[in-house]
Amino acid sequence: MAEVTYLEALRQGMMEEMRRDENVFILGEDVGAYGGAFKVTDGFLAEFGERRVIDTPISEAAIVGAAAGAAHMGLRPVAEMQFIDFISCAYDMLTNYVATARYRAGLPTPMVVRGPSGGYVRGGPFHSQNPEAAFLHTPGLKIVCPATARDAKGLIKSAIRDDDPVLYFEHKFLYRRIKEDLPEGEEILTPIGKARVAREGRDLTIITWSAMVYKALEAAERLEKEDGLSVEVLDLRTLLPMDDEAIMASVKKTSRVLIAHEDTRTGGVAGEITARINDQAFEWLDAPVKRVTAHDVPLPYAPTLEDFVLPQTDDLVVAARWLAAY
Amino acid sequence: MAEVTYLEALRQGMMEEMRRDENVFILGEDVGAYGGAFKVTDGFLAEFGERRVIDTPISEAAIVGAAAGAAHMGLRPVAEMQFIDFISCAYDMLTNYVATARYRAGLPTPMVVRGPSGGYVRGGPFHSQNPEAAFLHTPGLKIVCPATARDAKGLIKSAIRDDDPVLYFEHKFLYRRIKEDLPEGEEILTPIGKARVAREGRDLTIITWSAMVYKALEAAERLEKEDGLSVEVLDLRTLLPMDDEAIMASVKKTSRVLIAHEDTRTGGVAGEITARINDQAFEWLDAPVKRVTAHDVPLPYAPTLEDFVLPQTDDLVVAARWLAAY
Amino acid sequence: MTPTVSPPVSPAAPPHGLSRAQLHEMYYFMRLTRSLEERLVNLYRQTKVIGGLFRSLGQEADSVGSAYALDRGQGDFLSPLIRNLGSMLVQGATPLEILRQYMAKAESPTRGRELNIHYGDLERGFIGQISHLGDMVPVMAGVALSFKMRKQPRVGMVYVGDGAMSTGTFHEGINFAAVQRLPMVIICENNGYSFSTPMHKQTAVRQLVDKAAAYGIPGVRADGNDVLAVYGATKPAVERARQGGGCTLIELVTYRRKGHAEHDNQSYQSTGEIAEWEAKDPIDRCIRDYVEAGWATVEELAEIDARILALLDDAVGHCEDEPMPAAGTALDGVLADPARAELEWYRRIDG
Amino acid sequence: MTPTVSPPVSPAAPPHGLSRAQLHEMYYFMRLTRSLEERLVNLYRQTKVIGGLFRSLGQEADSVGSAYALDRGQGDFLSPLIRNLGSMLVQGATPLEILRQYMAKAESPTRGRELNIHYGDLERGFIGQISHLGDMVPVMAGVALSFKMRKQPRVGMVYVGDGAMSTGTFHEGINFAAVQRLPMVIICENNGYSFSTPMHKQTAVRQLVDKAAAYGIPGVRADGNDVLAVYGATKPAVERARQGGGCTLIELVTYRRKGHAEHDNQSYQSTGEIAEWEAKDPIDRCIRDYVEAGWATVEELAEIDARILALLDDAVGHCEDEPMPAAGTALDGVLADPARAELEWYRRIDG
Ligand SMILES: Cc1ncc(C[n+]2csc(CCOP(=O)(O)OP(=O)(O)O)c2C)c(N)n1
Ligand SMILES: Cc1ncc(C[n+]2csc(CCOP(=O)(O)OP(=O)(O)O)c2C)c(N)n1
Ligand SMILES: [Mg+2]
Ligand SMILES: [Mg+2]
Repeated sequence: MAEVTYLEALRQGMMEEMRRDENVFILGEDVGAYGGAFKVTDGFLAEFGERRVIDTPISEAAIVGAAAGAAHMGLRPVAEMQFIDFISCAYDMLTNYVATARYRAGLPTPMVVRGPSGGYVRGGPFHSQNPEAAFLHTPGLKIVCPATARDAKGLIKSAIRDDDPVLYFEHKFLYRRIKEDLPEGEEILTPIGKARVAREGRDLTIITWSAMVYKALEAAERLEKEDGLSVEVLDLRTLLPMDDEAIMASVKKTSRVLIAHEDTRTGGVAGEITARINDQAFEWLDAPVKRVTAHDVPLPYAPTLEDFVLPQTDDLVVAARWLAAY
Repeated sequence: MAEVTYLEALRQGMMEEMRRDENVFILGEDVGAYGGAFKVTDGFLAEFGERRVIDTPISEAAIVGAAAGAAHMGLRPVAEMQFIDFISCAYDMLTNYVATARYRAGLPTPMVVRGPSGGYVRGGPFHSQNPEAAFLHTPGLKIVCPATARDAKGLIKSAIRDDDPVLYFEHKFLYRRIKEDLPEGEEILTPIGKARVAREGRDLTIITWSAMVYKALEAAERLEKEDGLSVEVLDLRTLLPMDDEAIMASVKKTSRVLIAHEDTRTGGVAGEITARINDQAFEWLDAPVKRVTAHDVPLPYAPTLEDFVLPQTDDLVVAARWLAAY
Repeated sequence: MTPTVSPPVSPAAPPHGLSRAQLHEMYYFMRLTRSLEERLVNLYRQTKVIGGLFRSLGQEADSVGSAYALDRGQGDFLSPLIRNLGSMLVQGATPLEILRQYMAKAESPTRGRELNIHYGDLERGFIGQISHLGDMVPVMAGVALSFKMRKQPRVGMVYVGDGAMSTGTFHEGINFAAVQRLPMVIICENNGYSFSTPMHKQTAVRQLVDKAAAYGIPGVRADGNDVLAVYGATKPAVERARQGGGCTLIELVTYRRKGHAEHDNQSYQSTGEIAEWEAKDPIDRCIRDYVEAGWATVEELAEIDARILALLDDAVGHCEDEPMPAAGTALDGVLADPARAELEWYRRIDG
Repeated sequence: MTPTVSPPVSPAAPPHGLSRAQLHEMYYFMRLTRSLEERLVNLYRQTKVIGGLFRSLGQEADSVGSAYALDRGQGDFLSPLIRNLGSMLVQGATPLEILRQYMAKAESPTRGRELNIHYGDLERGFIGQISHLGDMVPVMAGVALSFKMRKQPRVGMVYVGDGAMSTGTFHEGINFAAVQRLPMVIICENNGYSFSTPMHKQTAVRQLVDKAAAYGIPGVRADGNDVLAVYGATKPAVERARQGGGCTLIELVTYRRKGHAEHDNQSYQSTGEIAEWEAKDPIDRCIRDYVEAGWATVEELAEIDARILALLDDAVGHCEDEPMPAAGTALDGVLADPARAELEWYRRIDG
């Protein structure tokens, strides 16, 4: 057993897959000599050489497009976006080319696009984004968002082995803040498409993912202590395809649902989840499905502003109390 | 009174605004000599000259970016995407630059990006898209989707006068199929942010927009005749900002809601509407909010496939019956 | 087809190391391209083509001559654009496939999902374009990257038009390929127009080949209406790429004699301009050159024409009455897993 | 600052039609840039800077010399990147504003919404960058388009790095500007690196100025560490643009002596390389050149330095204790209408 950070777990997962499969390779800006802006690929160049660790020009569309072309030919590229905010520069390539390749043309496109996402780090509007919602409505993509070190490792490994294109959104706030004991010899493969009950509860469910899982757990603890409420926390882990079964199981158990995400509200992922719950478990609802999200503004830089715009543990507590009392 | 098509109404609206305000100008691919792929800007070059009708290179990001720069300086650009599918190439520019300019920097960015959207035209996966959902989660943008000739004109005029960036998604299936008498001297200005009750009803509401409004009206007629159901059809017209008031008014009246849109289901706009209804009118619901949308696949070309994937009037009828019987 | 030239008494050897049979084959593909498009025009007029129809009339030499420079035996790849029917035929696409695509038949290579010549085949070495211009450049860079990484002596070729070169993805893709010294040839077809937009509104360069300088790669310019000149310009670039010499940008100068698509009335093209290029028709020129040099007789070429017509009769007859795809197949294969998209709830209600 | 040169007996006139006062002003802006950044380093070490800190040490001449070639009286515009603090100061940005930005103060130009030097002012003629590299090129093309449309004799300048030139938006923007013959000058700062990526992994060209050929515009290359050479290269391009002559691409050759940001340990840059460029320091060089030519005395320059230090003491003192913005202001001004975003429901619950 060794205690590893979220970042180190991700690093190890990629490392293991590159050792296991010659076809896996890495490309992105500054991933080689520098080891990536956050050092996620530190040591990769030394072990795998320039052939499999490619420093690219600042060209997100080309990085993603080239990954797709290589994937068609049987390779398994893992493309890094230096900050996930820059994935928007490859939006056309991902939604029109990559996502449709199998459907249009039967082209296998096993590839991963990953990068540091998320706020709470004083990164301002362009180094804090959560791009899940931007890709949720594109059939042909998978989206994973690990919250734990175990899943950071297990999901990158599963993503690399997956035969479909996977967007892997890691949360930079968790990189070095989260640590976990991970057995060294164990092959960790978190299944894509399966949620995880992060905490069992009976009175109310908080559905969430990524860094927000920890705020939900904190809130649950406080609600238990201060209000005697038993709160279930469901960590979705994969957003596409969504684990309806796990969601509905929890809804049917607690009948009260709070969906929490870090991204802005309007058009965010919580809308889709609300609709699915409406569709599949309406009769079990004892209260409206409620959302706790960022305010609908670009994410500002100043700590006072960022803290106000992003959802906080207190907000979850307040919202959960309201919902429990409904 | 003159009977004008949806396309002609849009054309007239732009023409009127260009005559009214020297600062309005048009840019896009083939908008000049050719008058646009669908002839929406036919005659503009002759009347306004090359200074105000600019044929651009195939560079959607530059078209949108240049429009933004010009807008900062007090001009009012109307940028055409030859097919709206190509707006994805300007996704970064729109979501990161244009949408945030006012918030970040107080920069006025009054501009319109418009183009032919939508399916039912055998256009295949890249000439049939509905990009509303892709921009719904971006604070700082407005989105309008006219269904009628009157609104095609009234919304383009309001969009051009608006001080915020507006995405204007016209539906190419309606271009020449929809005709309406529009009084010649009347200044038509459809307010942005206001929905329209396209048909009054008591038993059930279909919330929709753009070309789907006509299928909803057809379904409503059939349901009235065949089932004696009184169906209200709400044409949202603007998706961002969304007219919650009109939505809730209808929900409170009928207590049964079907949301219909042409785009794929997962991550589509219907999710957001469902969440808003949950949030603001849950107690009035007698049945789950249900969605009728395209199947979750890229839009295929063959008529047999396209007709299967896209929602049809029959689907609305079946779904409405189910909901009414709930 | 009545060339006014007479063959020389003792013909010179064909250029670029090509054999007589190869010259005939290049003629075959040019003629096949043209005749197939003519069939499609008929079918289009009969409203049997579902979407639009895009012609390459007058550009057959640039497609065929460039693609012919690839080595299919070595597994070379190409990615065509809308005017590169000829390139696809060289690479092994069949007229029957093309007809099925245009008519959205169940048996079409994309099973009715994509239109016209938007399809590919990894076995035969071509990848179907998407509509978004420029996007295939990075994708083909990735294909070429796989060749380089695996040390395979294979080459990738990608086509762009004078218009497509203005896109950001073209720039990012060619730059990526140039930096990585990938085995790739970028064929830029300068046909004077991008839809209605003349070249001087697309770029301020005089020659598109000037753009090579921005990527630190060699640029070559050739007469796109002379199939042998096209081949002669392309072949060395292909072989240099194969030997690790990196990318080349090749500008082929030609002209789009038809509109952007069949419904375009070409009001923006002068009739003089069109006539001028008609006089430079690549197929007429090929016949003239071949016969003059003694590389083919009029009869041999006529025999090829006849063979093509029979082939097309057969292909059209074969597919015209074929069915379109069954509706339910629309849900297959968005992902490998799950292999089928969900049927929406409203289609699962009985009655 | 102890130059070993002595002034000539009768000084030659300054080059490029510049006055002695103007030379002093350029020195002032270079020194101000450097001293301000040094202050920021102190504040950064005291954790008073909220986000990262980006230096332009050794690049002050390229920013200042190029921006100085604009005519603020005529309403010229520029859009800087992260290493162009010097350009912004020339254009009228104040040290106090910069300090407030870095420290996310309520009174900062963006009211705490954006970080470091990401801000602008339409009055003074500069537009704040966003992080996405390349995007400002089309935006500045739009600004320049407005000048052209309104027949105003104004010029727009936009900065890109050796890395930013690889982006699709750079390509689309510069091509658009070139075709439209917009009054625009594109300053490309070749500082050898893009973060850790050396230029040869970013592009296969030997000189970035070679990229001008792809857009049919003139390219000029100058020593980016010689403020007068920078000015001399830029000024004619600005005036040509003003007179309707279109765009120019100017490559300024320099070197990034600090890491990409303050936390970067520069492991990928050799110490020899850094030392070599330290010897070419643009401020040292400026002092040497000025004194040698008799355009300034050591005392005059020292007086400028002292003035700057006082100014900075004042600015730091002024803003250090200022408050950050009030939380609720975060909802203002996403749109003109509605002018405030909605407060989320969970913040409206009492207690
Ligand atoms: C990104 C993008 N924008 C717009 C279009 C619409 N469009 C299709 S073909 C075309 C013109 C292409 O011109 P060119 O590249 O010269 O090729 P040609 O048609 O002349 O062969 C345009 C603008 C597109 N397909 N992709
Ligand atoms: C589109 C995009 N991709 C990635 C980044 C991350 N990034 C920020 S600065 C930088 C390097 C920029 O290099 P260069 O353009 O040479 O400017 P320099 O830092 O040398 O001044 C990178 C990769 C970005 N800002 N934008
Ligand atoms: Mg062309
Ligand atoms: Mg640099």
